[in-house]
Amino acid sequence: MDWLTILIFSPLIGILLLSLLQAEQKVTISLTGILATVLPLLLSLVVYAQFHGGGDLAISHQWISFGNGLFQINYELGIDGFSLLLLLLATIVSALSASVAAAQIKQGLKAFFLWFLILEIGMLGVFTAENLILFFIFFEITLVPMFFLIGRWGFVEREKAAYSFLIYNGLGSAVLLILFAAIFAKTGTTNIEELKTIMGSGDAVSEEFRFGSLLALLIAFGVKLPIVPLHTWMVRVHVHAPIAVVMIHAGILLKIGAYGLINFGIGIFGDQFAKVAPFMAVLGLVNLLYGAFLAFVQNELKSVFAYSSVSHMGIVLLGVAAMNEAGIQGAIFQTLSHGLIAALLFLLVGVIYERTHTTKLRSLGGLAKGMPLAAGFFLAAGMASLGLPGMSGFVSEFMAFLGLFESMPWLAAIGTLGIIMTAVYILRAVLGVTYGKTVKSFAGMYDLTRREMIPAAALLALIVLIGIYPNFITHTLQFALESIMLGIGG
Amino acid sequence: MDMDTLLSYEWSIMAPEFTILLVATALSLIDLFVSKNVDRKLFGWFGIAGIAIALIFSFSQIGHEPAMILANTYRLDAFSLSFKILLLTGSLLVLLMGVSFEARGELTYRGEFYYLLLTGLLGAMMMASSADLITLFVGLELLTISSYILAGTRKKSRYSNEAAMKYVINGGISTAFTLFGMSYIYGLTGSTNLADISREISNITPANVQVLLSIAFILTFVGLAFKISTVPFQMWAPDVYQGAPTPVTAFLSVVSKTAGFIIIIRVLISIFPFTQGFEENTSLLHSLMIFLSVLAGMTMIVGNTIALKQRNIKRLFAYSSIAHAGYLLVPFVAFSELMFESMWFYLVAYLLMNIGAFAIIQVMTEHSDSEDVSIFAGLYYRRPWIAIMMTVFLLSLAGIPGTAGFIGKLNIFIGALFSDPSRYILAVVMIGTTVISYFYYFGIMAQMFMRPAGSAAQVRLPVGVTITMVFCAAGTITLGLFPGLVLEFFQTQFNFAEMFY
Amino acid sequence: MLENAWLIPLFPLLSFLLLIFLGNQWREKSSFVGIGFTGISFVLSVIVLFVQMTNGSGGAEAAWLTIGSIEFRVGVVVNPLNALMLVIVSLVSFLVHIYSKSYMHDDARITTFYSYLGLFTFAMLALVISPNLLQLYIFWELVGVGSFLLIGFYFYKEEAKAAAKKAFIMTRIGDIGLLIGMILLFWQVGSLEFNEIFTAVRDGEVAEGLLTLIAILIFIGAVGKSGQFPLHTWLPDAMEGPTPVSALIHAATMVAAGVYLVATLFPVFESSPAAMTVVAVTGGFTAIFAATIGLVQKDIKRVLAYSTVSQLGYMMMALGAAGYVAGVFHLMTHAFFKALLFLAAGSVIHAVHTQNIEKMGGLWKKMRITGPVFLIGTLAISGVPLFSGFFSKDEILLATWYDGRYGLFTLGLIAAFFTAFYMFRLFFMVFTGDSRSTVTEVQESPRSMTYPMITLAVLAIFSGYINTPWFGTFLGDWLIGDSEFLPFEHHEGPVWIMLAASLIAFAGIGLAYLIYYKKSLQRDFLTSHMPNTYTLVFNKYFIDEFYQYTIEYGARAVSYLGSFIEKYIVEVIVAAVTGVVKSVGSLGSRLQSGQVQTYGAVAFVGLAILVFLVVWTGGYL
Amino acid sequence: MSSLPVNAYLLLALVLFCIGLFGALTKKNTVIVLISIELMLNAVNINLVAFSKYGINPGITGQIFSLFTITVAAAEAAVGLAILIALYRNRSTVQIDEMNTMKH
Amino acid sequence: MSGELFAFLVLALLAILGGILMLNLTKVIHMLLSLVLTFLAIAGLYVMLSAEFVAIAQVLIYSGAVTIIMIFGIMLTRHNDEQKNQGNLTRNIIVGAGVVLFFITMYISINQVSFGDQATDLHVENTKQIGVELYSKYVIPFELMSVVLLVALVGAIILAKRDDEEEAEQK
Repeated sequence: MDWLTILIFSPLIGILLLSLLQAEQKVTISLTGILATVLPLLLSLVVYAQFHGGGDLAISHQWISFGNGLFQINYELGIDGFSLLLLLLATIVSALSASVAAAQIKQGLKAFFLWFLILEIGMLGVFTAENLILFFIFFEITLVPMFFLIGRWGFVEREKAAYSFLIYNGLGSAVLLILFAAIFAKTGTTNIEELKTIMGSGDAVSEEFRFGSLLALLIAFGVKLPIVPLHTWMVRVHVHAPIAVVMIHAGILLKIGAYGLINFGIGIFGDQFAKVAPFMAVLGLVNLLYGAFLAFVQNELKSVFAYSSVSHMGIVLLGVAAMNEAGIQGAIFQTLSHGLIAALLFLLVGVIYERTHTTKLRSLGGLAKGMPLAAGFFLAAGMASLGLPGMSGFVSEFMAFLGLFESMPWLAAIGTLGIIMTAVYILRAVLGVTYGKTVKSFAGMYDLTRREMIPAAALLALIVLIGIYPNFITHTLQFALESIMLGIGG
Repeated sequence: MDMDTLLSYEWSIMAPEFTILLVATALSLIDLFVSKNVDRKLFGWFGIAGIAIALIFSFSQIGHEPAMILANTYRLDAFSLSFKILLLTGSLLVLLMGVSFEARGELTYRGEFYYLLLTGLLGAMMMASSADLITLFVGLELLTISSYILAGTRKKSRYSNEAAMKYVINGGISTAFTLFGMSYIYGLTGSTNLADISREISNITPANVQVLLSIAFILTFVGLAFKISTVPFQMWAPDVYQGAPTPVTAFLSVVSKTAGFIIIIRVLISIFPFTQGFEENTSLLHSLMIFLSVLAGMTMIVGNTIALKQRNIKRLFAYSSIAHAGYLLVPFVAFSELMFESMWFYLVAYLLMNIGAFAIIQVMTEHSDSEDVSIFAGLYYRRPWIAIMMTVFLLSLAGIPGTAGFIGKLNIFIGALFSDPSRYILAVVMIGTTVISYFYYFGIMAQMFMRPAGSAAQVRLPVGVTITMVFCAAGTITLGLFPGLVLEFFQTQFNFAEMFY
Repeated sequence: MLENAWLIPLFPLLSFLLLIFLGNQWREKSSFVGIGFTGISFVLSVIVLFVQMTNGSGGAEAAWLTIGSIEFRVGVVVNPLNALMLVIVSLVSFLVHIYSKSYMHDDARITTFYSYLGLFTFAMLALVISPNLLQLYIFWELVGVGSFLLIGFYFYKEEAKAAAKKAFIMTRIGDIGLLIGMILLFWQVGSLEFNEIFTAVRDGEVAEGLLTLIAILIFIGAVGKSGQFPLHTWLPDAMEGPTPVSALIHAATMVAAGVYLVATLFPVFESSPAAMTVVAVTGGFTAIFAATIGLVQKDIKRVLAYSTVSQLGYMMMALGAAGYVAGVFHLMTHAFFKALLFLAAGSVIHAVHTQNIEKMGGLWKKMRITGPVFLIGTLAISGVPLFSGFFSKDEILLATWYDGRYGLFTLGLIAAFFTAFYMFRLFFMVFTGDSRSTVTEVQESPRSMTYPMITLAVLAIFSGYINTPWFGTFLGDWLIGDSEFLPFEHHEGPVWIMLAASLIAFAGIGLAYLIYYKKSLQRDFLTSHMPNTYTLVFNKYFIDEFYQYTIEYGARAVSYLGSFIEKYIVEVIVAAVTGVVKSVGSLGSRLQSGQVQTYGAVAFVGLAILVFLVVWTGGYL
Repeated sequence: MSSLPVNAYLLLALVLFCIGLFGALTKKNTVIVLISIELMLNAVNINLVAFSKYGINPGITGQIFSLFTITVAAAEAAVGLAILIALYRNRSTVQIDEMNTMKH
Repeated sequence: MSGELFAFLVLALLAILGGILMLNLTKVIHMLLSLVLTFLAIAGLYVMLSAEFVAIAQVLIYSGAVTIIMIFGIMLTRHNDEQKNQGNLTRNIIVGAGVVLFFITMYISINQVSFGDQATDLHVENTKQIGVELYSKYVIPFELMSVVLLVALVGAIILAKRDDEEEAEQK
């Protein structure tokens, strides 16, 4: 059975069902919407089981042929441990944020879910594509629904944010497309595995071309990740997009950047990557510190977490730049971990906004009194974000720094400043909102509803699970990591 | 040359042209003698049937050996056939749109509208099927003059008049340029027959004629740039597109433009690859490509940046169409093995998405006083399917995956980078301007999905335009997902080596 | 048996989970859950202690995190130090659990309180049985969270919020030192297992300079956790938490974790004389530094807090002076008497509803149990002979003397003097004289509060006898016992040291007696004669302010610089790029003037230029 | 036979082409613009006819080409003028610079 | 100076003179008439180039038909038969500069070219030669040309005729 194809396109069932419904049937629509995201979740678990059961999931069909077979693009899907984990992350976060959306989106729910499901197809495709062109197609497909999801259902400056998103990411994917087309034109293949062999040895292409490619990759995924100074769009999206979308965005879409850098950057251009690793580390360091320091002076909850994402993605870069097993595994862990944590944080920000209609730090305070449960979750999420042991954030940060200290101890030492700053700004934001005097009392304050509680608890459970027993994941990652290390001759 | 020789030619290969000629003539005669009260829409269906028959003839000719009549004044080869199919399909769809076009009675000469469209098509087809400068020129003029009149058929509209006038003046100048260039080509080779020319030209010592040939090249290209609306001859397009009736705009932006590319490829590729270039061991075409690539780049930049400021939807599409002409020049400039395939496929995609978009524009504007983009406001909430189809076209124009436009762009890219030397700068300009184009394409989508419904104007969906829309949308998506359907057809059925004599 | 020691932290964890998830409606009943589970832990700890004593050390481990060929493990290990710590922690925790039942009686969030206590106890117990540095670090941070949560227990108070934040961040600064040290150590040794680290260090696998660096970095962690100078400022502020918390976390257990850390890694420190000096000097300085601040504070808990800082400095000094046993010994006795003091202080606060000692007085008669036990605690901490503090302090002084650190030895004596003085100042002001309280009906606390205090009082008196020059050094022998890494050391000290220490203690007590009881000496001696010094000391040497102006404002400045860059450089560049695109559009659009001849002119001029260029590049001009 | 080089004709054609072009791009009356375009086409015809006599492989083809050109030019002029008249009906002007309702 | 050269010079000068007059006269009708001069001069040149038939066609079509319909055009629009202003000066200067550049470049290029041979038998039965070629080799474009003319005819009619009268008729 071609499980991967079924998985990727399973949201189509939801799209079909939804398009049959009338816009007025709100309850049915939200139920269908949620179930439509649960289906891929279940399928991804099937894929997980297949993967560990030793089933061969990879498939390859002829798809497009340019120039009478001169350039052959195949429909090639496949997964390794890394992409499997991201796949799971995507289906989980999607399902959770769908349930959040069902509760929080007040109008146009049907259209929302339609776009949402298209987005999910794109995300699932990105993580399963074994072919650069196919990867790009799914990568680019995510742009469109995101544009509408932000622009239609977002907050005040939603359209500006939507355009920011579109143009930055459009430029990013433009660079990617040129790169992929160039690779295709030079080597005649876009199969990732084949490229690893071709680029890894021999002189199919010049050294300059390889470095150029790496630079292009860095720019393309640097927009997505984002790497300072390409991050401003991301802050805008985090602040102005609807909460459910930010969950997806921070939780999954940003991870595509990390996925691309690790899978293609190291996977295909490992030797060149090793040479520019110090530069990458500096970028990561800048990200880490810049994000942390800026998060420290933001006056708005969502921007705090937006810069926090910038900062946390810096750790991914640092881990990758370490170019050793610990660092890369740390980067991968950070990718997953931040996905879960950011989703949880934004879920809770959404809950707070729902009750208070503000996210300004100045007008919030002492919420723990009115909504202790939400405050507790918020605090827990904050702790996870600042890398508290026992939660996923610590494991990833530890590994990333463990790796970096081996290869670049001085940079790593400076980087630890970021860990302190993270604590500073997270506590400033989280405690500022939940602790202290009640700044304003909000009418109709109520604690987490069950509908909000379930996704929050699920996310927290996963965060804690990874934190308590990280080997739970390393098992899945093992082979992927080995093959990546092979790419850098380690 | 006696009658026997004349009759010995295989005239049946001209069946598509004859069909169109016959239908056009018949329509013009019927139009004269039939009462004014007879609904002229029937003419439209008649014309559609004619095009359909011509299309069938064309398909039946696939696989035909390269054949010619009268020393290549008419030539049937893979090149002509493959592009003729495009021209016919495009015209068919435009005519389907035209049958439904009812811009408040402004189109008084409906009968004429149909057969002028057919004569224009005939001219374009002759351009595709000829390898003689004279025939090419006459075909070109037939298309051009038909287009002038078509652009002015909304006589009562000052926009339409003005559009036609501007079209004529610019067209006249362009014709002069083209002819000036062609006159040198003729003079330096002593023949108007492309086959003879290409044979002759390789015998000529370069120093003597090279400079004048290069000038002829530039003159011809700039003159023909008018037809495909690329820099520096693109400025008429927005005004004419805006003023002309919407089906005519669609015709100009698709059929006429395709014909322009056909003649450019035919003339330039027949002659200039065989001429000694400025450097050793390069062809003149090769040496001059740099200028063309600059023009292509400027076309993309101009089209996409000016489009950013447009509020009038037809004007916006005019700039978009300029930009697409720029994209289409890229494979020509790159001149790689993929050139014909890239151009042909992109023209297919462009045909589908652009005619589809114009069909929707026609539906949206014909009952509204405005052509402002705001007429699309909230369309999704009024007529979701129209909005969805428009989205498909816009996404395809923007080159988003899942649509034919993406595959076309991808093909162009690979070709541009596969060529030697790789055209990196051009590829970068192309993709960069594509990203700029997101702004205005998504702007329209933003209108449809994110704005409250503005005017509650009735949107009627006559059958003709509906067929066009649905066909184009289906085609755009199908080719986006399974481009193999036409790519394979193209690769297996058409052997482009045939076009060299 | 010992491999099952993981059960000990498990019970408090269960208590935490049970209460936080199910305990919403239980209110006061939740205290029974907490007390019960901690009680089990205590019993198990005692069993483990005896098993260790009879059967020797042991433990168990399992894989936790695999990175390629690297494997990090989790597990438990029981050795004398761990076993001792287990008992201390579980005992104090158990007593505090009982004590809190009444103390927190009126609080609506008592369930939350108990769950937090459970979390802390779990983390602390797990910390002490960690077989490797990574696990230790994990729980090291978790106890910090427990502490943070409990400091901020009264979340609606701005001060509590600030104190919690401060505690977390300042300890985190220290933790980063530990983290870096740990990672550096890992890349040297290839493992974080204590045994492997010690073996590597002993075999000289780690270069001397690097080892010093690592030791100092690790020590920074201890500095943060144990409130040593310069990261001490959070600890006094942490008194915003409920008093039982102060007793448990900020007196007896967590703050001692720094000392425990240094003790655990003693073989690493010992291999680097420079690191030892750093530890000793930091400890000694903190001891005297905090003691001076303690002299003038007016808040009962703050006085105790500074005293804690000072005593922790004492322990550090001992360890730095190679006094491994002395340090651990003092850690233990201090845990008992300081917990006692805090609980008694809590009892007083519970009665008079204030923490300001100026508003107390004359409580001796009204609180017939709290008074005496407080006195016992005071005597113990002051180092009055026959009380536990006397023996442990004596051991420390001895260690410094033998290590040849005479400066530190002197400092220690002075600090002891100050300690005796301010502790008795506290005692006299609270329990003797006239009542200055606004509360008229002061009552003794209920039995659930007094019994734990009495228990601790007993320990405060007798726990010192397990390691004395008179009755044998049982503790020392046991601690060093079967370890292959700890050097055996015991010094029969000169008697004069013991005498001097006693005298110093009595001198301090006497001075306090004269000033605060007899009032024969002026109280405002310092305020009137040396106002500047007083201001300096009263304001804790302005260290908080110093930090605020340098570090906090510095961070803020960097942040605003970042914002500035973002707003005026990054965004401006972006705006410039879009501006260029738009202006190209505008320019083209303006050229598109509607004049058909302009269109033609553009085409023609374009043509002319092209033709010119072609001819030119063709070389024909 | 003749001492007159082809270049002379080409030069004349070029001059006339330039004059026509300049007229087409600067004259304000649309009729004159149209006739200037005719002049440009005439210049082309000179080229064609001259090449027909003096070119490589001289032959009748050039003359035939020029006949086609003349015809096309006439047709174009007719259509252009018809459009101009229609425009004049709506606008009452033949000034070319007043045709600027559509711009930017 | 041979007679041929002299004739060429006279005709060329006349042609250019007509063009220059067109550019400089103010009355529209004068401009038109000056161009007739040019067209006639060109016809003369055609004769010199052994293209009698083309010359006649030139006279008939340009000096005759085209000029006449243009005069019709001027009459029908009858509005201001004077060139009012020179319009956009900047643009004219730019166009002028372009023309000069173009001319110089082209002039240089044209001068590079020289051919040896020339046709000898063009003047022999010129019309017949053209007829034969036209009806054999170029029959397809010739027939197509008829469609062009048809289109132009229809177009000119529908665009130029007055619709209001027609509508009046219908009523």
